[in-house]
Amino acid sequence: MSKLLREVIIGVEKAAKGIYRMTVASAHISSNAVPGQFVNIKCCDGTQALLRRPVSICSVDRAEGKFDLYFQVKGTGTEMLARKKSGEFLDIIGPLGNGFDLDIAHRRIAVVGGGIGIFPLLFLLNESKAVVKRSYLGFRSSEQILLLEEFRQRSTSLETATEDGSFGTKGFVTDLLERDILSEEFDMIYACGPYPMLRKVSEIAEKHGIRCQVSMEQRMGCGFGACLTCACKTYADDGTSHYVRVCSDGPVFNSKEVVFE
Amino acid sequence: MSKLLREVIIGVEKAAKGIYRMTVASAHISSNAVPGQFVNIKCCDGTQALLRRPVSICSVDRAEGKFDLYFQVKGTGTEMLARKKSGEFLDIIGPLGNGFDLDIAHRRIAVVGGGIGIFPLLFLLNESKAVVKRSYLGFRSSEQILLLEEFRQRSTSLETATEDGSFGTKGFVTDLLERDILSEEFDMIYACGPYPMLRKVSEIAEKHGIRCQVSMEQRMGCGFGACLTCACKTYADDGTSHYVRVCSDGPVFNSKEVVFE
Amino acid sequence: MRETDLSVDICGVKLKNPVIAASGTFGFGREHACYVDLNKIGGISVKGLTLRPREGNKPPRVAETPAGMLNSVGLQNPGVRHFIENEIPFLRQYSTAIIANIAGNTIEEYCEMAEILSDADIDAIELNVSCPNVKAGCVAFGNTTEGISEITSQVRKYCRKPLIVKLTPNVTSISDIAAAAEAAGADAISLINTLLGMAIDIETRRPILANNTGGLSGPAVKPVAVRMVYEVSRTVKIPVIGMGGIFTGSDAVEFLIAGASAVMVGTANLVYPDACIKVCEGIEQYMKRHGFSRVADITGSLILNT
Amino acid sequence: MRETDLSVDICGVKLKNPVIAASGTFGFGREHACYVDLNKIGGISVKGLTLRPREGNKPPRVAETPAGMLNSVGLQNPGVRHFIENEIPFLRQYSTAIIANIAGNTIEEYCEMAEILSDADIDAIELNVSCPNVKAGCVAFGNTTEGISEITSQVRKYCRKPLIVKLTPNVTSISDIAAAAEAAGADAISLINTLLGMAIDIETRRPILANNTGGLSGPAVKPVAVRMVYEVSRTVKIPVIGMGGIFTGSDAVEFLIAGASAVMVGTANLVYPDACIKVCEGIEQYMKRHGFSRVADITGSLILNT
Ligand SMILES: Cc1cc2nc3c(=O)[nH]c(=O)nc-3n(C[C@H](O)[C@H](O)[C@H](O)COP(=O)(O)OP(=O)(O)OC[C@H]3O[C@@H](n4cnc5c(N)ncnc54)[C@H](O)[C@@H]3O)c2cc1C
Ligand SMILES: Cc1cc2nc3c(=O)[nH]c(=O)nc-3n(C[C@H](O)[C@H](O)[C@H](O)COP(=O)(O)OP(=O)(O)OC[C@H]3O[C@@H](n4cnc5c(N)ncnc54)[C@H](O)[C@@H]3O)c2cc1C
Ligand SMILES: Cc1cc2nc3c(=O)[nH]c(=O)nc-3n(C[C@H](O)[C@H](O)[C@H](O)COP(=O)(O)O)c2cc1C
Ligand SMILES: Cc1cc2nc3c(=O)[nH]c(=O)nc-3n(C[C@H](O)[C@H](O)[C@H](O)COP(=O)(O)O)c2cc1C
Ligand code: FES
Ligand code: FES
Repeated sequence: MSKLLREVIIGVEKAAKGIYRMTVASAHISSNAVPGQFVNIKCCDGTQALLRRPVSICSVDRAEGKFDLYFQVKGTGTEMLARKKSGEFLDIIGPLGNGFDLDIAHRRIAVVGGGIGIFPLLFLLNESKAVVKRSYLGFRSSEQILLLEEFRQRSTSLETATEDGSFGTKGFVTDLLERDILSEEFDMIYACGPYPMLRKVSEIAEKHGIRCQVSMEQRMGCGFGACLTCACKTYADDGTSHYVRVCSDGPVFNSKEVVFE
Repeated sequence: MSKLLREVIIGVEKAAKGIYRMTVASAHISSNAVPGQFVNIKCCDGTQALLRRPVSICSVDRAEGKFDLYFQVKGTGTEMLARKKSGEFLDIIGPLGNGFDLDIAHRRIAVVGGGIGIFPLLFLLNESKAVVKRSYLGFRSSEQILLLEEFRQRSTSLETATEDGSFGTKGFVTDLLERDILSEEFDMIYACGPYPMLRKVSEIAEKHGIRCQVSMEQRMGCGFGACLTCACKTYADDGTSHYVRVCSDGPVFNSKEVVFE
Repeated sequence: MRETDLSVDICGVKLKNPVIAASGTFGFGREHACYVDLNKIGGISVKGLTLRPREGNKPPRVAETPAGMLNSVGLQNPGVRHFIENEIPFLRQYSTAIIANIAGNTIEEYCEMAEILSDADIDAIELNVSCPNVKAGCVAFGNTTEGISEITSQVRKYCRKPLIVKLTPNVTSISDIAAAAEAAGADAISLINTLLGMAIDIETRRPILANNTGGLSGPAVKPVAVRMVYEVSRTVKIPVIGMGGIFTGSDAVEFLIAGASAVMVGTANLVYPDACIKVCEGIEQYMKRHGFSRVADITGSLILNT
Repeated sequence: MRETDLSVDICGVKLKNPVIAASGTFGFGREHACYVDLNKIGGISVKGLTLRPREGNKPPRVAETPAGMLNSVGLQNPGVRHFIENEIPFLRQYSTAIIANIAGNTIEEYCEMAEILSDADIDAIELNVSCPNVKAGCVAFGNTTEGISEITSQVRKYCRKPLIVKLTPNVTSISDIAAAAEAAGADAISLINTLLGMAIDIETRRPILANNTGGLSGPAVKPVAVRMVYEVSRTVKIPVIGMGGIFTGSDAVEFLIAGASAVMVGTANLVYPDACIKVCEGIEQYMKRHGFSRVADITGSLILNT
């Protein structure tokens, strides 16, 4: 169950160009969170960044009661987060949203992440009981790359693509998925990243009849289901489509449900 | 001449209940400021405290190129100031306003300060060449008292009044002035403090035909004369009255000029 | 020492305290129940209802702005009948007043909803004639004295519950609009709804909201809201419910002093799910500090400068 | 790589860059000259002028609000003749355009000022029909299409300078008002003036401003201003000068994209005396980054979401 929490920051450090890792002490989050869930952070007291900022939970340490976030500095809110110091309090709500379905029937899985979408997937790999776990990670350029070693340790294989070819394969991460899709016989594809990537992954999954879960992103007012701003169009069973909430009906959806517009 | 400055904070420390001292390195301020002038401080980047906050210069160290401010925490802006750390930058404009007239012809002076109005008077005592300097300081209660030793060192005599009688004479500082006014034959009274105190000091001075300078306070938009928000009504030579700017026509005025309403 | 009594009576609706959750920022209470005890909230104005279910606007539907936010939800809701069947029973578990916020495309729709809801177990109806996010319909009514008269008097015929008319701030003279609503039979006025605004992403050169424009709310609008509550409460005799940027007890007290009999808390609920309770506690502290025993004693206690 | 040309032509007034200091926030330029090179500013709209000197309202005249401020200066100024004799010679030392912002109590006063200023060495006249801080007179003109038509067409008869009409945002339909000004002979429109607001000191229960209400400006109002600039620029053919909360180059670019041909910077001048220059540099950087060679290419380049 999600709670309004005031937790202590254990540390903040730079992890890659413009990306920071924050470790937060929280018995509640670490013992309740599942992969795919996020926390919603008030980056400052007062009105400077008025709304909370949603950030995925990247890993939890249940024994020590702490969890990790990775965030990219984009604007006011994340800038203020990056300036926080260990020992300060963090005002968060969480864990929020529905996580990935990690049914043990999914024995061969693919994990497809793009940019800041890779973070919840690390948590997923930690928790997944699948036998074969193939990770495909895509980045704009080598400068944004991080957590490769962590992904490698938790995957059967890891491949990386950069748009500018500065590391790994040049091109899109979806090209790698497409290349392997026939031979690998995945039971489930898990994807998180930018909208065009998710659409492409869904198409690939659809085309090959493979089940796929995507974690969607949308601008949020509250993060816990009250304001209806974070709309995502999905199909109902009867074929009609309607808006549901990314924050509390998602962020993870079966890719077939999502109306990619 | 006033400048837009980005200076380094040397230190911030608590000086009394709710009152902080801040020392700032600034060759420009320390070598140019005169008693009665102030600096206008942007307490944070961004919109949280949008306007600058005016704070009087309390003392300057010309040799070391630094100056001291004392401020009371009242709201958003001063709260943020109190949280600043040494080594951080301070965004200030200054020195601003017209200082006290310290003509050497003023041989016997009275200095009357109330609450946060005492700070510019310390700077005045430092610079004044008067022969007799009597200081009268008033506070709400003993908790707000500070800088007594500094005032004592720089004055011929020092007397203190508190409204609740918790320190010094019980009552208003103006009572002390009134008691001494006949015997002391002051050439000039300098006053800074709350509006009712200034009005009273002006009345006393007027009644006894003693010249008096008052430092006025008003809410300010810019602090450097551009917006006309900091109005104070004054008499012109022809007896008519009109609004002038506290920030750049003041904050120090001859008490006879001011229309106390 | 006198007791501090937080209860208020707004046109016959008894609230245990003057803090009401504003429509659209509190869903139907379910989501917030996870963070706060709904029993402690004076009332809940539920998400704006329409006669038939509405799917709302395309996302993005929210953009942050300096000390505020724009929204363009566009009245997504499951329809008034679904509300009656599924949401009222949930809300009635709690001792908080239920206000049904309604919006229609035509006067007939408003009347039909008012009629349906008059038989439902709710405490009051709030007429949203001011939503800036739907193209046809409701906004037009709130913009003119004729529009507001017409809709208020028509709905009045069908409405057997206390009728609160909620005003849009996007008008030249808010007091004229309020006076028209009062004359046409409103039992109370609530204001302000959102100010129409736009935010542009300069990299894509597109408005951030898919709907292009949206409604501005939050602390940024507070001075406009306080001014309008002041103007309206001097004009009408019926109670005024004030809102716009209330985040703290002090904010709420500003509205009460300006003339509001109760307040609504909107945007703050999104950021701080326990905002209503914090605001209420803040009001209580203020009352104790200043020796007010009843909220009504603060209402309209503004001393004008002369 | 193409040159970046910052110059704009607003109804015949050539500005070296599109950034103008907004009336009332830059005095007559003297105070800011201490912090910035006035030669680098596109234009200066001077403190609102009246026919005879005006003493303005009682203090306090300013209150800070969330991401904004209220002011109630009330047009304190030395009068139009003093301006011509003492301020124009000072300002003309610099290569910046001079815009005379004028306000009157009666149409006759506006006309007389327009006539006097038409013989003065200034570049344009800005008609302030929208000041919320004076009781009689000017606000009334800006609130209705009739009022704005009447005053614009009358002043037009006496005005031999480019005529900019400055609009108040406190209206139901800003585009109707703008269309009326255009039809009556305005050469350009500037907007927005301040939103009417109030802030209350809950300890004294008095409005902070001695005048009780004041005009809201600063970042808080930006979304409303951008929306209005967008609406007006789609309605009229004459150039639009946008303002309201511009603090950075990015803010200014939002207004240009929305449809403004130039921008005015107000409140920011009070906080950062060099704001106009910083805004201008920001626009230039944006143009370089996006390959715009002329400011006019940004103007109205908004791509609406569909
Ligand atoms: C479910 C979810 C999980 C996320 N997980 C992560 C993560 O693990 N690491 C990470 O770096 N980022 C993550 N993001 C994106 C992150 O929320 C945004 O980058 C962040 O809100 C930007 O805030 P800002 O103040 O820096 O930027 P600004 O541009 O100043 O923000 C302005 C407003 O826009 C919103 N906004 C801007 N970009 C986004 C975006 N991409 N998604 C949602 N809202 C946005 C902000 O929340 C804010 O309300 C996630 C987003 C969602 C919805
Ligand atoms: C010339 C001058 C010199 C001053 N010198 C000192 C000093 O040396 N030490 C000190 O502690 N204080 C001094 N003050 C008062 C100080 O400026 C205010 O206490 C401070 O601005 C309050 O800001 P805040 O954000 O804490 O309060 P808030 O109440 O949050 O401020 C809100 C707004 O009101 C204005 N405001 C509130 N109180 C005052 C006030 N008393 N005077 C002017 N503006 C006010 C603020 O500047 C701000 O714009 C001086 C004021 C003036 C005009
Ligand atoms: C996300 C969101 C949705 C809203 N939906 C409605 C609505 O359905 N009906 C309504 O009358 N007002 C709606 N409003 C307006 C609020 O009820 C309130 O009038 C406004 O936000 C000002 O108050 P605030 O500044 O406290 O948020 C909505 C506001 C927000 C932020
Ligand atoms: C202190 C102050 C004084 C103002 N005086 C005038 C004026 O005399 N004439 C006028 O047309 N507008 C006046 N304005 C309005 C500004 O020119 C501008 O329209 C408004 O502040 C919005 O822009 P901003 O948010 O950038 O400040 C004044 C604004 C402020 C803050
Ligand atoms: S962000 Fe409020 S419902 Fe999802
Ligand atoms: S504060 Fe702007 S003129 Fe004094």
